Amino acid sequence: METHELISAVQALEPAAVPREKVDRAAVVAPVERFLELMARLRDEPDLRFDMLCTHTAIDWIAEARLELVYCLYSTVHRHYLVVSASVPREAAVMPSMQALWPIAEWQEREVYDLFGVRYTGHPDLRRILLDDDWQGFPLRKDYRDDFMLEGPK
Amino acid sequence: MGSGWETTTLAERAAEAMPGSLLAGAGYVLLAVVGASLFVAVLGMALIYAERKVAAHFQCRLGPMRVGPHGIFQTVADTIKLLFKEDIVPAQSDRVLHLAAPFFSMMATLLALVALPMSPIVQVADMNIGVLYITAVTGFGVLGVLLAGWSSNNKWSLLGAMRAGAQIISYEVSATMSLLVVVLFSGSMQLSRIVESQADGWWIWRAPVVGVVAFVIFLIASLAEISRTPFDLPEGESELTAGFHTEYSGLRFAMFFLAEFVNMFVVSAMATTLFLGGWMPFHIGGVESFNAVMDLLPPGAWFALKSAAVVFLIMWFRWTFPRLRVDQLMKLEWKVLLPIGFVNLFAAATAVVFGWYFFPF
Amino acid sequence: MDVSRMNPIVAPPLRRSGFFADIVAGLRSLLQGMGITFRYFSHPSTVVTQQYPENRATLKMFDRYRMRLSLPHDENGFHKCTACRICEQACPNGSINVVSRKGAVTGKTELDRYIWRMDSCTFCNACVMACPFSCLKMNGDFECSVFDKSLLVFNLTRYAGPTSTVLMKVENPEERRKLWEPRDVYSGPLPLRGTELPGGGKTLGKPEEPARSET
Amino acid sequence: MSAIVTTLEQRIGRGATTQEFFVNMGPQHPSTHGVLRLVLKLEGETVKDVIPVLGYVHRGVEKMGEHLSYRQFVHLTDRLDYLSALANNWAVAKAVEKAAGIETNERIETIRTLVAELQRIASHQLWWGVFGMDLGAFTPFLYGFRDRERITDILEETIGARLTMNYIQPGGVMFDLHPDFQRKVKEFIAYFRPKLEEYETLLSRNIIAQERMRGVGVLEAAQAVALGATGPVLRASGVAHDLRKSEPYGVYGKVEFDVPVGARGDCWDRYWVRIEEIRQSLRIIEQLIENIPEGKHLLVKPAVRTKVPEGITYSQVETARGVFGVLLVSDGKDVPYRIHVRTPNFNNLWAITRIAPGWRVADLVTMISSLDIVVPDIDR
Repeated sequence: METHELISAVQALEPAAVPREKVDRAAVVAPVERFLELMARLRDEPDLRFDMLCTHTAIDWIAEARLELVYCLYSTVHRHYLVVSASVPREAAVMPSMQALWPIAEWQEREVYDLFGVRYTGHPDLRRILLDDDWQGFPLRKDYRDDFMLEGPK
Repeated sequence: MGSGWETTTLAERAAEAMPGSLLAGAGYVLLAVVGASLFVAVLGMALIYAERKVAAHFQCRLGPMRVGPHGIFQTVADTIKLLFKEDIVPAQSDRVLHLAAPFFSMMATLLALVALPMSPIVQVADMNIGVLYITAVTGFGVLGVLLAGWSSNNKWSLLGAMRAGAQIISYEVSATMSLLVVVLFSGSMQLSRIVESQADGWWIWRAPVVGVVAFVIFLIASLAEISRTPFDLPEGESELTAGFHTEYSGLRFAMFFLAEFVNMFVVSAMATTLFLGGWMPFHIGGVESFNAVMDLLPPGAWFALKSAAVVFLIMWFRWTFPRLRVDQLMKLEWKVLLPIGFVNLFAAATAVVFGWYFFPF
Repeated sequence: MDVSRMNPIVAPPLRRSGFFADIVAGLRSLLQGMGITFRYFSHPSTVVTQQYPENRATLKMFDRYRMRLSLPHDENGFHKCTACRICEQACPNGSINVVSRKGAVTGKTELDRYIWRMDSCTFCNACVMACPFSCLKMNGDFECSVFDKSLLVFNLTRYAGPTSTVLMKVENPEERRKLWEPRDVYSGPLPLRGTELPGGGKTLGKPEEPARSET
Repeated sequence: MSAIVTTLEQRIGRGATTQEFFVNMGPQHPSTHGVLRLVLKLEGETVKDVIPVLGYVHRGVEKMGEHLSYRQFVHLTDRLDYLSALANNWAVAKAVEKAAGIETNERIETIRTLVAELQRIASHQLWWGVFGMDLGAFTPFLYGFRDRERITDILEETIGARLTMNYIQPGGVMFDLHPDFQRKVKEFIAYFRPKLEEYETLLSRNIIAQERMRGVGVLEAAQAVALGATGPVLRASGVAHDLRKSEPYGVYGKVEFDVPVGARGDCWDRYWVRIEEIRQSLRIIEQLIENIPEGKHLLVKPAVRTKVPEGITYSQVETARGVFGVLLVSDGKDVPYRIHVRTPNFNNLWAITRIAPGWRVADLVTMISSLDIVVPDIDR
């Protein structure tokens, strides 16, 4: 499916979804409230069939005090991509877990939790995955500092 | 038989000398003890060196090249290193058993060496139940492995030990089954008489077909008994790190290592004795001129050559084959080797009854 | 995109045929494998091992091999570095430190010390690529192991002063000499633990290379 | 205390019972291919559960990337999946080129394809050797390395490094091909084809190896997709998903090759797919090596810090282990605002938690090896 077709297909499922600008492939921003339902339908809708969660990560837009959670979906049936994103506030980053839809989300979400501090509701085992269990802070947040960090090059 | 070989053993000579002079008797015993220890140490080092070199050349490498010309003193250096290394006993281990386990393994190996006829005159003790004895004492080695695995208080070691226990006990059956074929044909359990019975041809080919089958089964089963690849599950490096001897270091590790390699020799020597004519030169019944040429090499050299060939075969297996899985190992034993072994034994018995073998006398 | 354009070829199944057929086929497969290993065993010419310290005379790295950063000095002993710091900025992990100074005579910026930390270098070649004057080079001197990490900090310059282009414009050797000032091979930052350099700071067989600084 | 004793007695009275126990496989274990830790729940030898514990070589590549220019970031990807460093470089280069609109020429793309395919072969050779070793045969390990050395030498001559190449740059490749490259690659292909047959005889046709692989660790297609597995692991499950075909980059669109897929998704299929991929890579190289187009090898000045316009770019390549993706978020500066790498091994690893239960420890080793894990790629 072409980019605009995909976007309109998603908007048919979720009217509140708006296309995300400046992404090199079909991308939408969806509201957090009905996110899980949207994702479930994206996975199961016969025209869409996004059966693979390619990657999931977050972007810390510190200036706007929000974390943008990015889900890159892929369909091995129709061979198309879709980037779905949702924004959660930085200080209260809570997101429904996609673990029931794509098992891989369990670990991808653990990684995002580990590095960004997003809390996933309904996640069976939300622990740190890459860092030590007693690590303080969430390193990929832009305001993260610790004693060992060097200044970036000018 | 009428081969004309005179066989004497050290035990016999000691017994002969004993009434005459106690000192001479004791001398023979001392000779046996010192000789055996030296023999085991040198043999172990030679085998380890050989293994490393053979492995290297199978793998397009050179192997040890640094210590001495072509690295021949490498194993000596390694042995010295192992002797001086700290002997670590894990804190939570069963200390006494942990310390004792390597000796059990070593003991089994040494006891097996006692009965091997290496030449008409080099044999420590020639028992009339030699075959049975060897089977018994090699089975004893599993005790050391089990104790080592249990006493280390390490789960990997325990897994290795349990594998070893199951494996060695299972494969005893097949090994014995194939030994019995030779016992049937030669009509004796005494190792020297088994060797003498092969004056006209080795049992591997003189016993038609059943000899070869028995030899193959014996080789496979013995490989499993001494835990060599493809049956090295008890220590399967990629699975159990080092299996039962994970927690061993220094001298005690060296003893396991030595026992493993000398076991390989014991198996080769047994295969040689039973199937390949032992120290008997290569004879073809009735062709006297050919036999005379073969007799030029002394019997001891024949034994060494044949054993070395089998050792090489075992190494060759090790550096070619992957490892079996536990259940496949058991399947191979109980579903393949054992039925074939039974049928083979039955066929051998039939052959003996009807005299169906080459060069009957 | 339809699947047929992928030209998928499907894995052949592993079949079992029967008790005896499997045993025979299995033994055959084992013997074939043994044949392969034996071929190598019986052909010592297939050995690929290189006896390293013995073959040092013949062992040559490829020209592009990236190991030690060097600042080649020309036949007059002059380098071309203008201390522009582009390499310093190109370095992803801060392994390069270009210390510049105002020339005592010329009054322009010139290179004082070129400090390269091999201990943090990832040999990514970015500095060599970035250098607009092509005055850096990675060479194949791979024998760099030392017992002390602090010995892995090198000073690549043999003198402080202007580039070779500037120096060669000056015709009088006496005048030239006034423009540069030799840098002791040990004049880099002070050693972390006061380690002495073994062998006078020279690495194996490369006397023309700038010696390591005593950091 | 007495309660425990009595229950034990009762158990013994009822007959032998078994007890599940936990054992740590790793971080130092010969078969975890690095510092990966698997907590195993075992019942005897049977694996009940596998819990991977990661992070022993976590280096924070993504955080580092936020402080490095795009060109500088490339060299960090060498250190993720070090066996397909070139493909990883390519993924970053591709992302930056796409985002910044840098055009490349035919020669650059051909060189990239060639070296990436060479490295795919090298990676599979190494995998083959290690797989053999994990099955207990040590010799394949050395044969694999011996033949891999040839490729490493070819690449070293052109690139100057053996493992962490940092060769493919945004806007081109670091060096032009070495004059000897074509000749040596042809020599290598002539050398390696018979060797591949030896590989087959030594391991693929070996009855013990076949028995160890047959039906072990079946990963079904739907499960593999849902677990985000890619590369040979996914293809062995029967899903013909290969980026080189489905969205051709480089010059993959112009060469002929087949995509090997498995029928059942067991270890044998994963094994076979990789062996067949070596053949297909050789085919690709053979088609390309004869006429490499002329042109410049680097179109962007190396000292320039490329500025990427604002936006998100996701680009991915097919490495030897699967899909390596780079999610590049730019705010218009010369350093990324956020750079995320989607590594194939991180996503492939979790298949082990689904396929291992019920099999034995020895099979677990086979399965890990058949997933072809590179730990730094998991931990980033």
